[in-house]
Amino acid sequence: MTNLQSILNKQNTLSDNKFFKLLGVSPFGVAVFIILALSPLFIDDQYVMHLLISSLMFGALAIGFDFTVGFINIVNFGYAAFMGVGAYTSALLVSRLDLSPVLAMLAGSILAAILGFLIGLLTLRLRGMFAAIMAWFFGITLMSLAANMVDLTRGHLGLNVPILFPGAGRDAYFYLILGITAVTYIVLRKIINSHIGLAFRAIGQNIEAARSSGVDSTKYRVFNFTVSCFFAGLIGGFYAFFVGVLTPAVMHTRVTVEILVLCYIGGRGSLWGGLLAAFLVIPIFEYLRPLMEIRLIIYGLLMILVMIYYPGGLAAVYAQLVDLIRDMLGMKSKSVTG
Amino acid sequence: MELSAIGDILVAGLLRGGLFVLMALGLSLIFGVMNIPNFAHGEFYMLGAYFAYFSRTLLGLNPVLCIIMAALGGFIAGSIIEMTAFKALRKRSKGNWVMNSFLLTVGLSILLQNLAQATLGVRFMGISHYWQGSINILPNISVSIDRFAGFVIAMATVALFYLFLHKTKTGNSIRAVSEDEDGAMLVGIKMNKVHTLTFALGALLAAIAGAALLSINPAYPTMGLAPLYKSWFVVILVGMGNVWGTVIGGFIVGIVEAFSYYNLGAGWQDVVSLMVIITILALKPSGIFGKSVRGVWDR
Amino acid sequence: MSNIILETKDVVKKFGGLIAVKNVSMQVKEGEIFGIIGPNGAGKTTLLNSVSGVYKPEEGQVFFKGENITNQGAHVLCRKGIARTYQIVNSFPRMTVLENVKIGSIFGSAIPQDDDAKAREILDFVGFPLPVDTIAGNLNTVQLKYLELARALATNGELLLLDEVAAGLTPGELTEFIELIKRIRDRGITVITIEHVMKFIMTICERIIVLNYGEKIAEGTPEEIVNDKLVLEAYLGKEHAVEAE
Amino acid sequence: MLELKNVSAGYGPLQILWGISLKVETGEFVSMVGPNGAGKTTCLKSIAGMLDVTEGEVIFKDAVINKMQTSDITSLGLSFVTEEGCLFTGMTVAENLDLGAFILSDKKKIKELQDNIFDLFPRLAERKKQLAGTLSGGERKMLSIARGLMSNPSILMVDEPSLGLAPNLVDSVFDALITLNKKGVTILLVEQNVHTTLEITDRTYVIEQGHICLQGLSSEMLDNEHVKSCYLGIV
Repeated sequence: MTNLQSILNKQNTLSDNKFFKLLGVSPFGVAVFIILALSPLFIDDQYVMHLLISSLMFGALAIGFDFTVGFINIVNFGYAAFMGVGAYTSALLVSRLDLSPVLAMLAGSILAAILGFLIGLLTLRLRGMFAAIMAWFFGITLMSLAANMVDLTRGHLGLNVPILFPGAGRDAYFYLILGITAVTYIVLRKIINSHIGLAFRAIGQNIEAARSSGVDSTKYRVFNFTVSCFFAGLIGGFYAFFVGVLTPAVMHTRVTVEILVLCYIGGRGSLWGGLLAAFLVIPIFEYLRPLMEIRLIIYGLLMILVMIYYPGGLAAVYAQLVDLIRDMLGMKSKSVTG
Repeated sequence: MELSAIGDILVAGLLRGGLFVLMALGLSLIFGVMNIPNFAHGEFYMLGAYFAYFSRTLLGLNPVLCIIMAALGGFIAGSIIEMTAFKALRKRSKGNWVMNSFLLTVGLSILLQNLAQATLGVRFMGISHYWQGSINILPNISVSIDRFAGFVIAMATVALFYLFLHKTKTGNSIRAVSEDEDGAMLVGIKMNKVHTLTFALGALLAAIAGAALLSINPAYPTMGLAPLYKSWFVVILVGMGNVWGTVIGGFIVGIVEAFSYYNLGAGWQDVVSLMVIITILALKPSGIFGKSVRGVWDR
Repeated sequence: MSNIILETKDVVKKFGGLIAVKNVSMQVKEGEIFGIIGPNGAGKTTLLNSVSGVYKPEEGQVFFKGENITNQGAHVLCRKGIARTYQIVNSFPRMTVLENVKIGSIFGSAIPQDDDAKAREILDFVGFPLPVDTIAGNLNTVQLKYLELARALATNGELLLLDEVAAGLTPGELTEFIELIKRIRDRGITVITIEHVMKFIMTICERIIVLNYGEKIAEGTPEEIVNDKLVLEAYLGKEHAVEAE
Repeated sequence: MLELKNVSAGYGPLQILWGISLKVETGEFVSMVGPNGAGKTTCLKSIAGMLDVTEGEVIFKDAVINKMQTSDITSLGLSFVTEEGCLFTGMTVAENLDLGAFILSDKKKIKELQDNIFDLFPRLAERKKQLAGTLSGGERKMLSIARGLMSNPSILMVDEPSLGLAPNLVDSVFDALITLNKKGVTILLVEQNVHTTLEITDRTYVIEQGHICLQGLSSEMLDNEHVKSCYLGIV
């Protein structure tokens, strides 16, 4: 018991350390990152590497999704389409204009961010639910464009994307997505921990009170969409090079829904919840791949059960566990997730 | 554009629109009475199509009976789902009901779609026709009887639905709940019953839409998404809880779609539709029939 | 005469066909506690909302420190110095008490103040009884009222609008609130308060206006108001007013 | 007929009622007065099952009803006319009345009730086909009372019927309540318009900050100083 207490205390003092504060990641998070970074040294199985990459990719997408739904409380139902915009843009820039992949991915994210800015403006006057529906319409439209601009995207035939690291194994992709995930998490976490994050939460929890406390809801809503879509575009760029073939299906509502489910199982408003959920859910589902429908049935059921019985998701379980342990050790409760 | 082409577009648009009207009515009923933005509405459309398909191919029923079977199936599926999932959510949900129930319907949509896929597979299950042949509805425009019958069935359902809502005690109690929940409870209306009935009726309307068009759109697991999208479109366009508004809105969407299909080719309708809705919302943020949209838009 | 901090000129606010506020003009002096009373549905909250930028009045103007602020948004007015609380207490339920107050001091103040110290000082000033890291969603309504007041004060406003802070308070709590509002005034903040609880408004306000059916029917000191025939009529009914004469 | 024993209630964490006890006998016309925010409406709402009673019991016709749902309480014969009216504004006057009789199935009885109501409020008969939302304030009040009567209740609870009405309309609404009471309907009335209320009712409870601070015959309360101080803070 006392052992546990000292660990918890240590974690607390460590968390207050300048370095971790600056990084915006807890010591535990850094430890996980280091373990992940070292894992290719021990894992030979390419299939396992593939699973890790998929988990990181969907986890990163879920982080970006949660940045909107978990804080300003609007479901960006067209999220996958913004990811697709990033994917198509970077793929096309590399294959048509021979741009360097790094620049191309950056360009893709910027275009996604611009579109995110637009959808932010477009949904400004709408309440949560209707903003979600509008974002959905927007996403469907983007997908239709991708499917119909056949000259550019080859539509449903699929666009072949040049290989990013010719000759290299999966490890290279792994480190790239690990980097992207880390950057996504740290940047979004830094924003959330700043005043801007406070404003987001204020808007998400009580828009009227936020306005009358001086929060410019317009500005922050649009900013949130822009940033979230930027990262969706960035991860989309990675997706393009990783998968190698792009079809409009990547922008489908189904993909948004998958990310949404991860995010909710993980617990909205935690950022890391979706990432954790991805690591738990994606490998199981990959394993069940031959039983495609069954895994999605589980997905649907999980979503229904989480919504009814555990709307806080894994993050709430974690918070309760921490509280429980602290209670057992007679420490003062520190959790703020409620 | 030639005059006959315009006629073609209008007819095609009206016929398509009939389907959107049915779907949108169910959606708007469920939202208006229960405050659930139903994302699984398309799955009831899908269920309806399957029910009709099996009634036709396995039981060999006549077309009208097939559609009635589909309606019954949708109704029963809807009531079971309401009594299990939504009742449980209603008991436990604290605040933010609209968003939580919406996400529940997202889960429901995934579940139903993949249950269908797991049990029935991904192949199209369609019939060549309910009724053979075609008829001339205008001197030089002919349509297949099935398409026309689908339209007639849709309109008859709308009319019956309207009469039910306005002329029966139960229908009145549903309208009462959507008008004022407290008032409804105070006159002795049992909310649980109305909620179950409402959800079941919404599902029934969607199922009829799916069944009526079986010969044109064969049944397959993911067929519900497009009609769902269109019915949301209608609802955003005209606002909630307005039967005649929904009818007009459904036709408008049908015609806009037929028009863009004719002029721009398949696939571009979505782009045109989005442009239309952005323009309308920019000009009149509460939808074309304005004021009846209560509590939907931010100040 | 001291300076006028807030002035409304013939403000009209309609909802559909209903005229909620009818040509109301008032002048609030710097440093006073000003009351708005009237029966249910008299348009008090609507008037407050029209002043604080929640609603845009159809007609008339609102001046704050001589500047025409009609039609400006709530968040802009907040930064200019108009803070307010709501009848149905508003909070950010999934934030801590401290964060709730910081929202006010960071976003609502003309010069953002980002330190915990400021927020703590305000919570101390209002006498908030619980630890500052309590989650707002777990507070009871009285605590929420203190919290909302603290958040409003954190914006460094010069004018504080209170909407029925006294509703639902026990007599003891009421006395504490009266003391607090006097202390707020002593900080140099002008207070406008809407109230139902007569004891509250009569002990605390220097001047009062009375609204009935959206119209101003009386204005004056508490003593003048209590003896006003129209006011008695609005509250007690016609016959009683006649008797009182 | 109706009895409250030590009832406490409120909205979520906010407790409004602190141990209210009161009684209404069959045939009585009882009123509850008190300043705004004292808890009168809260009291009626907790009787009608629209709020959770946290402590105490509500007894109606020998049954404990404070755990029952509003619709079931209505079926027992308690009718509550709220301050807002809770009318179905998008439906016609006739439809509103029909729904008022939702718990009844005897067509003849419904017709009879409706005829009585049209006798009482002839204006409603003229406006049968009109949407409730297009009625004037006074007509709405009448309609909400009328709708409350359509369920043939043993007791009618009316919340602030005079609110927002022009004086002449207030009189006609009160006249209607007097007539009803004379016809044998038990009434529990909540009012701000103290003077008139005290004149027309049998007994009165004065409620202040969630407590009953005074009760007795209405006639004796007319000149009570406390009643006056409750309202305007003249001590």
